[in-house]
Amino acid sequence: MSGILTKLKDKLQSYRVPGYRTKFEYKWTMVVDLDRCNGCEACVVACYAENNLPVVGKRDCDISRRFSWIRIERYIEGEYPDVKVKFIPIMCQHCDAAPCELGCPVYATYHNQDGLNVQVYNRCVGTFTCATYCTYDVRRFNWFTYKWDSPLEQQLNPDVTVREMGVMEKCTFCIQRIRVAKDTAKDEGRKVTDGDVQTACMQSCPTDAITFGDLNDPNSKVSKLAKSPRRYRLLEELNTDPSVIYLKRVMDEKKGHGSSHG
Amino acid sequence: MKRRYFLKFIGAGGIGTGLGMLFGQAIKPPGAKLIPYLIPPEDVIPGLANYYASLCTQCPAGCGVLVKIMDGRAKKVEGNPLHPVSGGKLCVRGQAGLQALYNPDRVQGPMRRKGARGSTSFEPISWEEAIGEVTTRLNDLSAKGESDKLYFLTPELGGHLGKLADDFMAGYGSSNTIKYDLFDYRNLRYANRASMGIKAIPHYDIENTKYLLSFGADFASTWLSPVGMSRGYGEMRQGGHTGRGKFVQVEPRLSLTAANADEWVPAKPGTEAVLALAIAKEIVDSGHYKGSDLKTWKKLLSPFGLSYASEVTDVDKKRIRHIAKEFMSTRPSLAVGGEGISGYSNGVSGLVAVNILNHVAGNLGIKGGVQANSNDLFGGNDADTVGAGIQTLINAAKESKVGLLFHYNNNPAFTTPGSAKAADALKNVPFIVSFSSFLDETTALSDIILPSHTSFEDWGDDFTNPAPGFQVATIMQPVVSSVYKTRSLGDIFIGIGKAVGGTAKAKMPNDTFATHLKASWKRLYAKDKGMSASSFTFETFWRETLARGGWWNEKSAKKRKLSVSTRSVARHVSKEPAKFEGESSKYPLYLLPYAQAGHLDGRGANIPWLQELPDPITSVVWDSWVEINPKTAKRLGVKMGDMAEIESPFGKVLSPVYVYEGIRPDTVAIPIGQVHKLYGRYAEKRGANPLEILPSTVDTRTEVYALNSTRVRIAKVSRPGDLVKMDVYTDELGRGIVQTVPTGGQFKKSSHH
Amino acid sequence: MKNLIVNFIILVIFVVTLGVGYLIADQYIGRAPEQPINFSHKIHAGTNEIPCMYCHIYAERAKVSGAPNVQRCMGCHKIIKTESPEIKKLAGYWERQEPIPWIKVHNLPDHVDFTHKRHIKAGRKCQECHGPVETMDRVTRVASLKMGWCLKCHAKYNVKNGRECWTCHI
Amino acid sequence: MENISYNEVNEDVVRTMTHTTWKYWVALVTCAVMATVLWGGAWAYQIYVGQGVTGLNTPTFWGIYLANFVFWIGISHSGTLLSAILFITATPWRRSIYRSAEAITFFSVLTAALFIFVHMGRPWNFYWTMPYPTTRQLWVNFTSPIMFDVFAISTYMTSSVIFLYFGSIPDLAAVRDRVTGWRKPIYTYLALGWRGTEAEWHWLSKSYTFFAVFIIPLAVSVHSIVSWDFALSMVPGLNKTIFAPYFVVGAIFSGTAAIVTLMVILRKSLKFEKYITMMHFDKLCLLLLVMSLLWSYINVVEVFSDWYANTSVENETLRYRMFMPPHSYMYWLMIITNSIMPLLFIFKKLRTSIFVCVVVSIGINVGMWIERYLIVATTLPRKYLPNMWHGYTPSLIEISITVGSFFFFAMLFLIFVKVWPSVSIYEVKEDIGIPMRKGFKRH
Amino acid sequence: MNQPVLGLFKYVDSMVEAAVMLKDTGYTVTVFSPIPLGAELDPIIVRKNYIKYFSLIGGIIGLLFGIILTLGTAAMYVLPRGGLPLWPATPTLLLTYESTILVGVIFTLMGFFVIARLPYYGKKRFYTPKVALDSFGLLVEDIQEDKIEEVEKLLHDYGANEVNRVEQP
Repeated sequence: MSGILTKLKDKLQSYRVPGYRTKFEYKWTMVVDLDRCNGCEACVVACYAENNLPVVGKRDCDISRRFSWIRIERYIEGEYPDVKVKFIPIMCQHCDAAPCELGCPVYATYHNQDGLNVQVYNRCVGTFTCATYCTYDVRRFNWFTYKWDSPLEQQLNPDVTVREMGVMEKCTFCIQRIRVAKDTAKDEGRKVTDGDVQTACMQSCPTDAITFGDLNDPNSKVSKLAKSPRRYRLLEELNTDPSVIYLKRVMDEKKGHGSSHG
Repeated sequence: MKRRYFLKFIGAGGIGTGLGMLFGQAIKPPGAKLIPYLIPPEDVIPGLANYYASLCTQCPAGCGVLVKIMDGRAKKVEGNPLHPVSGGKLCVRGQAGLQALYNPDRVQGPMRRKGARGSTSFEPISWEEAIGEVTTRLNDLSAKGESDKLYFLTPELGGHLGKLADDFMAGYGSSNTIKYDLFDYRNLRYANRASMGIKAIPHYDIENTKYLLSFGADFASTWLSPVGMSRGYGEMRQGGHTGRGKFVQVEPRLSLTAANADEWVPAKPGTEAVLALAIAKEIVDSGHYKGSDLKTWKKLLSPFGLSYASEVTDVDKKRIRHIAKEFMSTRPSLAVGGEGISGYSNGVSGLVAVNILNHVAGNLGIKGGVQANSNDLFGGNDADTVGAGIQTLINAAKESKVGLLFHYNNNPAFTTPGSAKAADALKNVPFIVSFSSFLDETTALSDIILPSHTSFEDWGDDFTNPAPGFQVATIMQPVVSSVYKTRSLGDIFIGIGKAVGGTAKAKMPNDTFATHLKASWKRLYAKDKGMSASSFTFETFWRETLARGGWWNEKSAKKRKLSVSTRSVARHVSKEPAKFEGESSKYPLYLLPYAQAGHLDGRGANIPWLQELPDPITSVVWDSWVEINPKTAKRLGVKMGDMAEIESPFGKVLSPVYVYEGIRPDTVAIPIGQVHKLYGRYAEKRGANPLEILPSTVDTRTEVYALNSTRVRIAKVSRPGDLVKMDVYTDELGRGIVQTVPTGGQFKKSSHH
Repeated sequence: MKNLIVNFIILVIFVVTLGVGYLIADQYIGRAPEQPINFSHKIHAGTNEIPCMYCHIYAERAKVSGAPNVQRCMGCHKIIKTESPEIKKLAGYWERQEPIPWIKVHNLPDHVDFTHKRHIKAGRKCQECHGPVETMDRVTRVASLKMGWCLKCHAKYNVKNGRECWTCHI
Repeated sequence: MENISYNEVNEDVVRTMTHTTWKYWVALVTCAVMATVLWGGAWAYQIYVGQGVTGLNTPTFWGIYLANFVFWIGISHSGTLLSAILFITATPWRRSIYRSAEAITFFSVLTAALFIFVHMGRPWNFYWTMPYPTTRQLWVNFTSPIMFDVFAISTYMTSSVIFLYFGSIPDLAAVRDRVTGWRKPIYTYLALGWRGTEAEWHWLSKSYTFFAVFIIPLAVSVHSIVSWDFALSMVPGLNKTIFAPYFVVGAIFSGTAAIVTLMVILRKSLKFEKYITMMHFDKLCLLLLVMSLLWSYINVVEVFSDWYANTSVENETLRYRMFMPPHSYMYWLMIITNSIMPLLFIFKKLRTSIFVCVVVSIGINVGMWIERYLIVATTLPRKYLPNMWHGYTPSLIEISITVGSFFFFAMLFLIFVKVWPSVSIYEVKEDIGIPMRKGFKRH
Repeated sequence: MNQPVLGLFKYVDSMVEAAVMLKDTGYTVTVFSPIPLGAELDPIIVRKNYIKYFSLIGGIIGLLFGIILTLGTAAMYVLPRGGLPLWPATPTLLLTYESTILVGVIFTLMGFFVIARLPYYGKKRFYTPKVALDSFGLLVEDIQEDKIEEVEKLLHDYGANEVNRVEQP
């Protein structure tokens, strides 16, 4: 009896909030350097190619049903000629305290041991709760059964499920690639090392704005970047504890020109 | 309960279960088939991806790519991490190239025209028949002694394919290979050769520069080598090893690249050259330039005084002086000139002005500046010369001097200005052979289509231009078996050449292009010391090269001194501003057609991913638009999304309005690439093509169309617009979404003065 | 009145058992489809004791175990038992250079990402899932291949992350 | 009501069940056909093609279906209020109207529950929201407000069905005694062999008290839980502590208004003037007035708390709701119907005017529907990241299903008045009084 | 056999008087009425409220059920949700609250059925439709053969409109 209780206690405590991420083997984290990002959207196409995202057409784009799991948000401020355009790539933030996970009634979205917010397509019943609760608007819904004009379907990545109608989906941090890396690492009897896993967006990013890795590994690139003084997280005041760390863009917000040198 | 009932219940239950089981078995799907390999390929494990190194041909930059192949299908294109240009990265168009391979609207086999020209009615024929017909035509032409009437219209053909085509043309007896791309770099080549005497496009070392001054170079999306330059940009900003570089963009429209700049200088269209020279004059006057020819420079630049420049360019005097001061004091600095300066009627002069600026600031031939490239390895590739251009072809066609036209992979009927009337001219050509894989506007005019492979199905190579300071040769190899009945362009030439016979046959020593390519590389291997030193035999070298994706040797980088002499540039320096068609009273707005990130000159318009990719700045999808400053829009009474009619002296087009703060009030801009009449289901009947209303002004030296050379007027039309843009709101509302830190502290680290 | 009720109850029982029967059929009755060639595992794996991996060459290395390629079959059957009508069928496929369209017995839904490699590397025997194939003339599915069946085994062997969804679904 | 005899009550009530005019059949068939076509047809199409036929989009994942869901749940509070609360407080005028009110509760909860399935992406997997042990070793997520809904609504539905049925047992027995033919066995079964002995009556009233006691907190919790569907999210404009009381008050408000409307119809069509008197309307309208004031107060508090907070997110939601067409039109219409029009009920004369009652109560229901619609349609399109903002316009399919739901409800209610004693026979008799030799003794 | 006698009264007070009288005499009386009678019947019988025990037991069982369901299954099926403990308080309270009410209601209903011995579809219990209309019935049982007429007379005397001998079911 006491054995069961101890086991239960371990089980229950192992998932409790404070610092639980450090207890597990990996903590996948993405660092996005906004000063490097030039808004070219190569990441968006990479994501389309990697994750079998459908193209929805003009009409559905018009009512905001575009599928990109990663999107570049642009904020334009100022008036001519002092115009500033700011880019920020936004993908699922894989919050440690994810509002979406609270909402799903059937446990189709949950937190895995690597700190990922996992979406289980075949469990989803489509109540939209997760998407409504998501504060970053990163969840996408399969409004229809999307079709690929033949032979475009030959491009579909067999490692990633083609989602059916009525299912919610979102950025997975390219979990299929994480799995391949883990599989290889297991074969070689080691841990996944820094650089083994490249998400599709990170891989394509020409300016190297996106870095992905294990935050639990103190020597990984993300761990080092995460200590940057420019670090911030999106809508941090909501306490969602995202796994995506942004590095602030270096720019002079104040109006006027000619005085921006030190 | 009565026993009778009990038995009934039991019976019902039993029958139910039985029927249910039968039903369950009956409706089970017959089962997927499990098709094994007949003979298993050696390097394939089912379900595991293989990566093959190849070359991206979506734009002329020549990035090395890895293609992910699973079960014989191309799944993804990624940058080749070993490749010095792409470095494992890839831009939108490169990645979307896959959808050109698997495009449902590809020409699926050789076809012969059935109906009238341009009626798109074709009948499929066999390859033998097609090549036979082309051969007959060629033989007819040469029998008449008019071999020279064969024209070959092509974009820059990289590497040995270009050479093979040249061989064929030479063997047949024609010298009329016309190279055309709407956004080729003929002006740049010409200007560089005129001012610095170099043939190959130099390496603009953005990575190591500290101060980048760009004149309309949209390198983040389209200019020159977007991937290589963006990599450099990232390193320049936060590379860590040099401190953060500063970036100033001179451009009338805030392009994607300008949006990333620290400062945006919206100079008046067509006056960028004046601004560059004014900055150069400031530098020369300040005593920064210490060359022996200081005096001649002073004299040459003397007309470009600050007050003159400020008046012409609409840029503050103080600001010009400030940029000049920063440009010379920040070492190394770099000025680049892109489409935004070469696209005017005085484009060559503008690019020469940028070279002068680099010269007087001392940026030529240094790390972080402009570095010379050589193309010794490939040796005298014609790609580096500026030969006859499209206008020659159009004129020849108009005068019925074209007897037979070979046409490959560019689309002059779409990508030439409307007033050049390229399509009409092509209709004069008696017989057109198209090697294009898509039924676009030009291919529709052809009499016979011999569809060629896409880059994923074909062999090939490219001697990357611009190279990153040393020579890069990238190999393209077929990574999938051809999706349709298409053939390699090289094989088509070899086939035709052999059928034609004579010298043309003699010039085709190999049976297939694959063997031809290998043989050619064997010659390179024998010639180049670096190559021969890297492997014992050619076979091992070839295998390694295919695996690596090409050949490059960083050690081969040669430091070459570059300089601009006053003598060579004097004739290009003039106070005369760029010419614009249309009187300013009648047509008050400058028109800037520009290459959109996704579609470039329109070739990406048939790719659904790129159509659905929001424009990086405006976020418009599946459409094109006209960018108008809010002040101008208010004056014209148009709102975001309204339809507007843009009229130039050469015609009018309809386009939805995008009200954009980042454009000069006296300027409007339209992206090029949409409104295809033909180009597959994803491209057709959408948006506005600004080329239709452009004058056919060319720089006679380079035959490059000056795209930014007309004024327009804009009127609202009552038709409702259907602009679809993904960002309805672009105001951050102070929510701290994109957080920033001021540049001050960042610059201190790097400042040397 | 009473008859009405009785009939109603009979109807209910019938409908319910129909469903139950369907589920039973789905869950517990193995598939044993007729194959294009009457291949017998009993002869090959049972009598002749050919190891599984000899033919299913990818099982250790990839997600799929891989049906043996025709070349491999012909490797032996060029000499052995060439007179048998079934082998003649095989030879016919080889001559026509056609792959044999075997029918899948163990068919998983699309959203399941099962990998043979990990299971073989963890020391599982083929028979644990596929049943005593070496005794079957025609391969019959012995397991339901449903998620509960998978999980039972994962629980039995105390698999690390054995109950995480992403272990099988991505 | 002393001038009505006991016998007459039985006769009147059973007459409504056995004597049917052609008008009734026309109404029933119309409602059934419209419900089938507008709801059933549209829903079938939606299931077949996908949720894409709706106007839902990426930030606005919840639309008119959720508004309908909350609306119908709100309507359901009528029964609880009139039946349970007024029973506990021994308010005599509840007796002739509570039965219909309870029926409204059941039918509207049923309609609301169906809307959960309507708005699901894969409704054929609805049973996955039930906690049942599976071989997959999967379990539902109890932290989800949707799970609270599943529990609360199924509990509420079960309890209100029991409440409705339990209170009707003596009446079903009375009906059993009067009907003949095919109805006889049905009501015999339904009446459970009720005889009306003193012991049965005793246990019935004791149990009934318990049901009433149980169902009041349940009703309050149900609507609080429905409010938490929204309030537990972090969406600006939804994440509010006041939502639970706001929803409960709104529910009682709209439920009462629905009862007023239905009572007028019932009174006219079934000739129940004797039982549903002007006194009832007077009281119900007073109740409406009180609820209106309460609702207005909470509404103002909600707006003020946003206004004082003065953050970008809250301001934007407010601005979007109050000042940006088309939602601003709806918002101010809601204020007129819900806060201003009920003020007419200050005057007794207007309280007892059937016309005014109908107009105002229908107005309130329209206003309350708008309130629910605005809750989803003006908050979700204005979440944190302005770049993703996108408005929401319901599609034809959604409107069709919404309209269909009203016909569905009407159909259920029409069936109800035919198969169930829609006025409580024994309680009306109680209302008449206990016959004593000295005359009637009133409770 | 003892044949029961049914007196139908128009007024409650006269019925109660008759019932008190008969009960005191030693007969078993059962009151039938179309409406619930409360305090009026106090002279005849005072009943204790047993329903509340059912409700209480139901409530407690529901409470335990809710707790076991939420906490127990959470321990059985470990569902990691980011930021939430595996045993979250609010849902536990809420679901327990709901299940308490649900099981409470069901047990109350059960309790009623058990105590009131319903449903009953047999024919062994006496019933006349008149008592569901406007008459208050008084069923007198355990009458010896010879006393029947006496009882009938008594009932008439106390004001019964109708007095019937009822068939012993």
